[in-house]
Amino acid sequence: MTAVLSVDGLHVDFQLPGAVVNAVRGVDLEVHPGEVLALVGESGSGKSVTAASILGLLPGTARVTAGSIRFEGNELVGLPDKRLNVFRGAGIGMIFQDPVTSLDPSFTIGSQLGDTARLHLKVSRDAAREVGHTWLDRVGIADPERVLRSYPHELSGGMRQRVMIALAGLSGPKLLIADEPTTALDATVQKQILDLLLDLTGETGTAVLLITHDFGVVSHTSSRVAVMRAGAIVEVGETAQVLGAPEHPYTRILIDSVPAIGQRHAVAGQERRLLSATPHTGRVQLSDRTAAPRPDTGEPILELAGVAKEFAIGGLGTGRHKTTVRAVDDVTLSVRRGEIFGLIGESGSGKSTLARLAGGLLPLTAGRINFDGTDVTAVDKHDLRRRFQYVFQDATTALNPRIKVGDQITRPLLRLGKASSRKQAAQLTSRALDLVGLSAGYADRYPREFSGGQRQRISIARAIALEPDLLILDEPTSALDVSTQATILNLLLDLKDELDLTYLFIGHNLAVIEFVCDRIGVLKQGSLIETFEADDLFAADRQPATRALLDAVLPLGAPLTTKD
Amino acid sequence: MVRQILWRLVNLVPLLFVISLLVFFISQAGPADPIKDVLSQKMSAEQIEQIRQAYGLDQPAWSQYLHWLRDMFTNGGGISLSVRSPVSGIVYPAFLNTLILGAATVVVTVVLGVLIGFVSGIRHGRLVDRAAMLFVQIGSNLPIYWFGLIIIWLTAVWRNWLPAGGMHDLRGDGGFGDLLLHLIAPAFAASLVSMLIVARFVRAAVIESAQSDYIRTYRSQGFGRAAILGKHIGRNILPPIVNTTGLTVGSVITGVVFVETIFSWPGLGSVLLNAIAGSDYPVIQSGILLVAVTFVIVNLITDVLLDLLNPRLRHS
Amino acid sequence: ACGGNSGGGSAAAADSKPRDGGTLIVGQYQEVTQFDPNRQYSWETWRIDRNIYETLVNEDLSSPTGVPKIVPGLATSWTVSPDATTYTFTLRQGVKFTDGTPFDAAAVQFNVRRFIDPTFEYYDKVSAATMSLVYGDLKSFDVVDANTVKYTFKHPFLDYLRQIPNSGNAASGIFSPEALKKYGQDGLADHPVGTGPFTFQERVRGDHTTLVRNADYWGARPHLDKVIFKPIGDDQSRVAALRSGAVDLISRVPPDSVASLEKAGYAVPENKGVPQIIYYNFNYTNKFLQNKKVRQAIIQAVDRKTLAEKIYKGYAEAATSIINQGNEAYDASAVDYPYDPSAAKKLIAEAGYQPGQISFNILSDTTGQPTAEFIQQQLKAVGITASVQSFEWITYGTRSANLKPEDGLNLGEWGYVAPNWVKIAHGYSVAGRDGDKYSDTSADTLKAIDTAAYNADAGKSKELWQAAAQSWAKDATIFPLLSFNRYYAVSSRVGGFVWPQQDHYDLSQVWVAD
Amino acid sequence: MTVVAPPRLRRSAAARFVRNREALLGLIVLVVIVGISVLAPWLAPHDPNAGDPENVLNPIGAAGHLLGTDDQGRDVLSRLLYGGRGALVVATVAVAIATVIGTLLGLAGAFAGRRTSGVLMRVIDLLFAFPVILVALSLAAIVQPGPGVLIGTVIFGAVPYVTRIVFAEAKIEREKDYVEAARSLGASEPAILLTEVLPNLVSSVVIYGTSLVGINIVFTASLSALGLGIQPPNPDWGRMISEGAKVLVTGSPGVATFPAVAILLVALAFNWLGDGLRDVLNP
Ligand SMILES: Nc1ncnc2c1ncn2[C@@H]1O[C@H](COP(=O)(O)OP(=O)(O)OP(=O)(O)O)[C@@H](O)[C@H]1O
Ligand SMILES: Nc1ncnc2c1ncn2[C@@H]1O[C@H](COP(=O)(O)OP(=O)(O)OP(=O)(O)O)[C@@H](O)[C@H]1O
Ligand SMILES: [Mg+2]
Ligand SMILES: [Mg+2]
Repeated sequence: MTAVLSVDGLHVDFQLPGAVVNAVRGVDLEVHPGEVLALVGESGSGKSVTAASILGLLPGTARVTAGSIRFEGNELVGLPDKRLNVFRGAGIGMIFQDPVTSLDPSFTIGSQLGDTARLHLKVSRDAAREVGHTWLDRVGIADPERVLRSYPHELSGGMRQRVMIALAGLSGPKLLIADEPTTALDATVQKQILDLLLDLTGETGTAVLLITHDFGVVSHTSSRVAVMRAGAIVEVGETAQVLGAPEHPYTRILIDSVPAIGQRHAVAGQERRLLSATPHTGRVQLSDRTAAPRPDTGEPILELAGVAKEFAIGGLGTGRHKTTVRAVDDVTLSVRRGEIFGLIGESGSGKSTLARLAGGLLPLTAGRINFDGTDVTAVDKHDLRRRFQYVFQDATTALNPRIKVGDQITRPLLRLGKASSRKQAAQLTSRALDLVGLSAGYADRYPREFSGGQRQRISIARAIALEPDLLILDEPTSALDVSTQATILNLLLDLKDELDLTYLFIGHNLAVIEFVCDRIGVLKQGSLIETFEADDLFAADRQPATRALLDAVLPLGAPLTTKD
Repeated sequence: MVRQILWRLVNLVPLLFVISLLVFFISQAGPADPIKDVLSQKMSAEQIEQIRQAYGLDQPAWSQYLHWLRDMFTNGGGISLSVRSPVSGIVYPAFLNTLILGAATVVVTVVLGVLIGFVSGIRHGRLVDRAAMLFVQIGSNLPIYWFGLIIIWLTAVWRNWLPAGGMHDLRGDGGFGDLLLHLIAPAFAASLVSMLIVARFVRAAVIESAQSDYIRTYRSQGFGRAAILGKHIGRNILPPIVNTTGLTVGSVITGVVFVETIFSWPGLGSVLLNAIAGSDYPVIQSGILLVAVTFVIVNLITDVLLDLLNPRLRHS
Repeated sequence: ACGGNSGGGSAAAADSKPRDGGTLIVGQYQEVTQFDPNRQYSWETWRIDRNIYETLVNEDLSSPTGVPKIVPGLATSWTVSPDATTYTFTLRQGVKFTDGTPFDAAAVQFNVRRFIDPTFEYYDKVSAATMSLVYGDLKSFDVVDANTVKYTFKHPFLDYLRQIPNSGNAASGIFSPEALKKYGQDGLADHPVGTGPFTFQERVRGDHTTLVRNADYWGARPHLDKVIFKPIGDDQSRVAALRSGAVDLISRVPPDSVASLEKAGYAVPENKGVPQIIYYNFNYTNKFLQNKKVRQAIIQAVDRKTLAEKIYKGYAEAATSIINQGNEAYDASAVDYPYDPSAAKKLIAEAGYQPGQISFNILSDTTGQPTAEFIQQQLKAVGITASVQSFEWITYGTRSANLKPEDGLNLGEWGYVAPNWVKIAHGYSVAGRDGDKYSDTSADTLKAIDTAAYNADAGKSKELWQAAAQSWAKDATIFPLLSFNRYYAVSSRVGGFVWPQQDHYDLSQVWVAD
Repeated sequence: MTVVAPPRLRRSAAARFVRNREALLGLIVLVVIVGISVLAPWLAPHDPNAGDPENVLNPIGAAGHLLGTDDQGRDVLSRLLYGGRGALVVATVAVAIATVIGTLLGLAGAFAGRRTSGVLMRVIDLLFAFPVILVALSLAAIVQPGPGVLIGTVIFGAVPYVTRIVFAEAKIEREKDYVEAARSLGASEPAILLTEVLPNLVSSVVIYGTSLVGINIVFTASLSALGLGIQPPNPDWGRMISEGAKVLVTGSPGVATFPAVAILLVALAFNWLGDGLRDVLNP
């Protein structure tokens, strides 16, 4: 069988002022008709860049310096835009990593689908609309008519992701490149979308290049896997083969790092760690903070009582009727000192909002919040900020695009008195970056010069550098490959033990939640429907909503290799 | 939407009231004296006093202000102090002329500014870009006194292509075509300043749009350059265009004074200048109120248009 | 056509024959004020108004040289009492206002009562104030019979006849009483009705005023069917309008454009008898200028001849007396103080000032700016520091009406054919500014001016006024500078245009080529 | 996990600035013009105010007068060298002040409560609607016509624009997560405005500010021509243009054209400099 796509010795460089970044250094890939090839690998290893270069859509600063990309025998490297357009869409379809910004905000979904349909299928306006309708149906959208009339901002993240798939699938491409198409989705929606991709390959023989870091997704969907690291492919093979018997050491590390439900007790001893990752213990201490006499563990550090939050939309002067959205509804909850409290719930259930409320970042509509015994609305904010930190959900927007990442870490250190001098702050910054697996040399880059996962780690570094007593982590590892994720999780655990920290951990990867957390709370439409010990996740008396989340977890097809 | 418009219109009332107060008392604060200015050159003190009484200028300022306010509502601004003619007859026609020139200027600004900005933006960094930006930069920084004269001498005296000034050919019948012909040079000259701003904004918006993720999506689907540029970038840069256009309208209306002088355009600029010089309060105040109302209305239209253009803000 | 023909006649269309019909477009340098003769001011306004309204007597404006002769206007004849206090006019019969109402003694009475009789229903304070410039000494007005009216003044007023048709402000043009009744005190300004050769058609403010030929005019038929006056404030734009053919005639030609206009075939007539003078007023609230020696030093420090000949390239004459070159009493040999910088330095020292100690502002409009800068340079040479502030003419009006103590000189531009100009000028520039307090011989000057003003002997008039002017000049209370001798530029389409020795012109005998 | 050491970036602002040829050109032009203005007393061949009635309107290249003389017989070259002093100082100082004020107002407006920002923006609308000419005339009546009037007028005219631009952009920035992040990292509100949001607006502000400098040099020139600014006979480009306009088409075009070109050059230089600064501030 001849490959639809073959990539040979691809090299891609970024020209930065005063430096060259070799993002891709010799990638070789083949994708065959009808197969799903999963591309996994370290965050920042060049997956997205490889994908973009196939379609000739690299950013202006990037250049293919060597190698060839052949699609159905046609060389794509060096082709002018006009010639590439022949292959784009009809030949190769692409689903980008970030669905939120990838749809045109000024046109309705119907118009965007219709344009694509008319371009590739050469049909009339009405027929194009029909095609759009059918495709929305196919990607599992319940009311296609409404969605056709909607603008992107009026849809939820999952819906937008599905629209992207419809857009890419509609022209019937021979090859579909999907860059982390399910990262932002909760487990239920994720499963739907993957099944849809599988349908496509089955029906039309479309080949899929699926970039992901979720091994559940890999084993559920792909027939072959390619593993990428530091700009090059290190291993390719049948999925079962690679997952079952990885050859390359890095692949092995990756597989070992995959969190699986029930892993919590895989290791004996009271210190729970993911063994695949290099242990940090012994060197996690950032500053010379001596472990103060440990206050009694078990005391509540954060207490929420009857907390509610309503958002007002519209009202006087905006020309819209005033409506309110009740994002958090009468939540009562307490987080104990030294524990890791997990918060789960479907997308939009109010997890992030609750987290913001806890630190006094949003005014309360009702209820009361105590931090370490004092009301957060009354407490000295300066003191609160030193002891209470966040890792925000969206690392891209939580970083200031115009400030070098080093400064973004240094400034709060100085401001909150963690460092007494510039020099000390800089040292702490390098330590923190180092701990999250980024070298200090990254400090003078701007956020947009990082990959998605790298940005997320910077956010984490920024928060842990402050060594807060309570750290809220809002889906902190969603964009990380499993090995990096393991490293980060271990780091967090180390830090917690060392410094006696408390975490509020928000996530949708139940394996991770189960592994990391001590107790778990489930949110549904703003209400906390239950809380339980992590060990009781699978208890029979779980609420239906919790159960639904559990059911959608993709199992790893291959048995886990455990280290002996 | 309707409520928003109504709300803004309600807001207008205190705004205009403050403007009127401000204008009135600022013009009174100066040392100028309407009667002295206009007539004093050739008149004695008693004569001046006599006229002052006749015009009611011996009354305290607040009472004059109230008078004028009443006039504003009853007869469109009262009587001009310097020429004893109804203010409405002086200000409104001139304002209409300024509006005509202003509208033409805005049209030229937008058409040329958008065109240049667009071409520059899509040819970002190339020669065309540099040349186009240089062109608008030069244009907007040419002293109008100098450039206006050069235009007149080139187009009217050296070559008889365009009229030398004014709004109508006094020998002709003054049709619409004639008006357009007279508009070309002053509208072009007046548009140069704002053209730079519009062009720069459009250019920046095009560059930004072109690098945006959704344009990348279109490209990945194999849309041709022209289709992407024309339809999608075009639509997405409309809001900044509308916004900057709204912003320039104010400057155009108050800023055409110099252009009006050089091109003998019978607009509000010279009326205001004369009135200011003669401390002709009723004329000054009515004129500025008109400008203010126009500006606020343009702002309102801009905001409404922006809402209509931006689906994220639109009421669904 | 070649320019520079002395005497002020337009040779431009000399070869074309007079032709009836056609439109003349005049480019004026200012927006006109209002077409109410008793309230109007500014020369440009009168240049329009005098075509609409006529006066009892008129001036013969058909000759480019010599003081215009007084000729019959709405009055066919008149007598002046020997003591020059009583003027009796026999009115022209059969004349109608353009609204159809008759012109008669009652109409004249209505006009006069409007500005002298506070008991009159149509009395108007504004008109009264404006008209007092000429009629301030009017004792009574009488209607003798339907065609005869009589004006009686308190004092001999030899110049009255000359004042009647001669006006920038306080115009004696006769309007239709019916029009005033119909349109009201303020309405006449926009609905002017007179008896003149042209009838008002429309005024579009800021843009143009159109007059059309009065078909029922009692006098000779005007050649033109239509005259349009268009204000073009900017000097260069006005010249451009002329050169592009948009207008046929412009006033106030910038001196720098004279040569190029002539070269391009436009007539820029020269007139050395313009009844106008550019002068500087002294500000008597300025402490330096209260000293006569300083004022005299200023006059002696400035070389007016060089200013006229070099800076203005000979398009101006130096003026050394307040009596302007077009005045009936003009005396070319009268000199207040001659150019003598060393004498000026000495005077300053005598006044007790070191070089550089005296400083003040010179206020000027932009047209006069070169003059101001020239003066400034010359004053610098004798140790006086002057700073120039120059404004557009409208802003200048405000500024110069509100002088501050640090202001020294401010520009003036005025003048008359009638010799009582001396009195008017003295009243405005000196007496009205408390200048008499700071002059050594003010008593003599006032006496001399009164003697001349109340003199009833026409033969002695010129001599008396000259004496008054000389007496005044000794005090150095005003600083005469120069008079321009180019003012109008005329397209070659235009025939019959004459620039007489007056501040306006007669359009009734002008024609345009096809 | 092994950390691949990233390449170190050479990010010196100066280096980036120098790479931008236009910006460098702009800077050089400005330095030269400022230098000339400062050194005018030593460079000028003649007293710029000394008229010479015998040598009025000499043509370009006349003996002793490289660029000819004006209608008072003053040396055009000398006046040109001196003439930039007022314009440069006035325009840069005024625009700088206006930019600072406008930026602060816009930022404050965007981050203030709805009511405060509503009132602020209505006041800005009001300033917009107020003819600048009237402001200039009133100012001239209160203080002496001169640089003060020009600076005041330019500030008055420019503040509303800068405020509106900054307000609009800051409102967008306000909604971004990094602001909230900064808040959670202990930044005070003023610190958020000045150290977090401002860097994101700086490129717009710089572009706008530098455009304004050029435009206002031209504008103040027109005001000077109305008699509200720099007073004669002191040489000033704006005045030179309006005075030179008298002879622009009558055989001495240089008198007005040289200063017009000078103004144009300065304005362009500022524009280029702005583009360069934008690149430096916005890598
Ligand atoms: N615009 C850019 N400028 C400079 N370097 C960049 C740029 N974009 C990406 N890089 C670098 O290129 C490398 C590969 O990035 P890429 O986005 O392909 O990673 P990835 O494999 O998709 O990672 P992730 O799983 O985190 O999305 C990274 O080291 C990143 O820092
Ligand atoms: N500023 C806001 N204004 C209006 N509504 C908001 C605002 N922020 C959040 N919401 C609404 O509140 C609800 C909860 O949002 P939240 O971000 O807390 O969800 P989440 O549980 O974190 O979801 P996800 O897993 O997708 O991150 C959603 O319906 C959202 O639309
Ligand atoms: Mg990626
Ligand atoms: Mg969330």
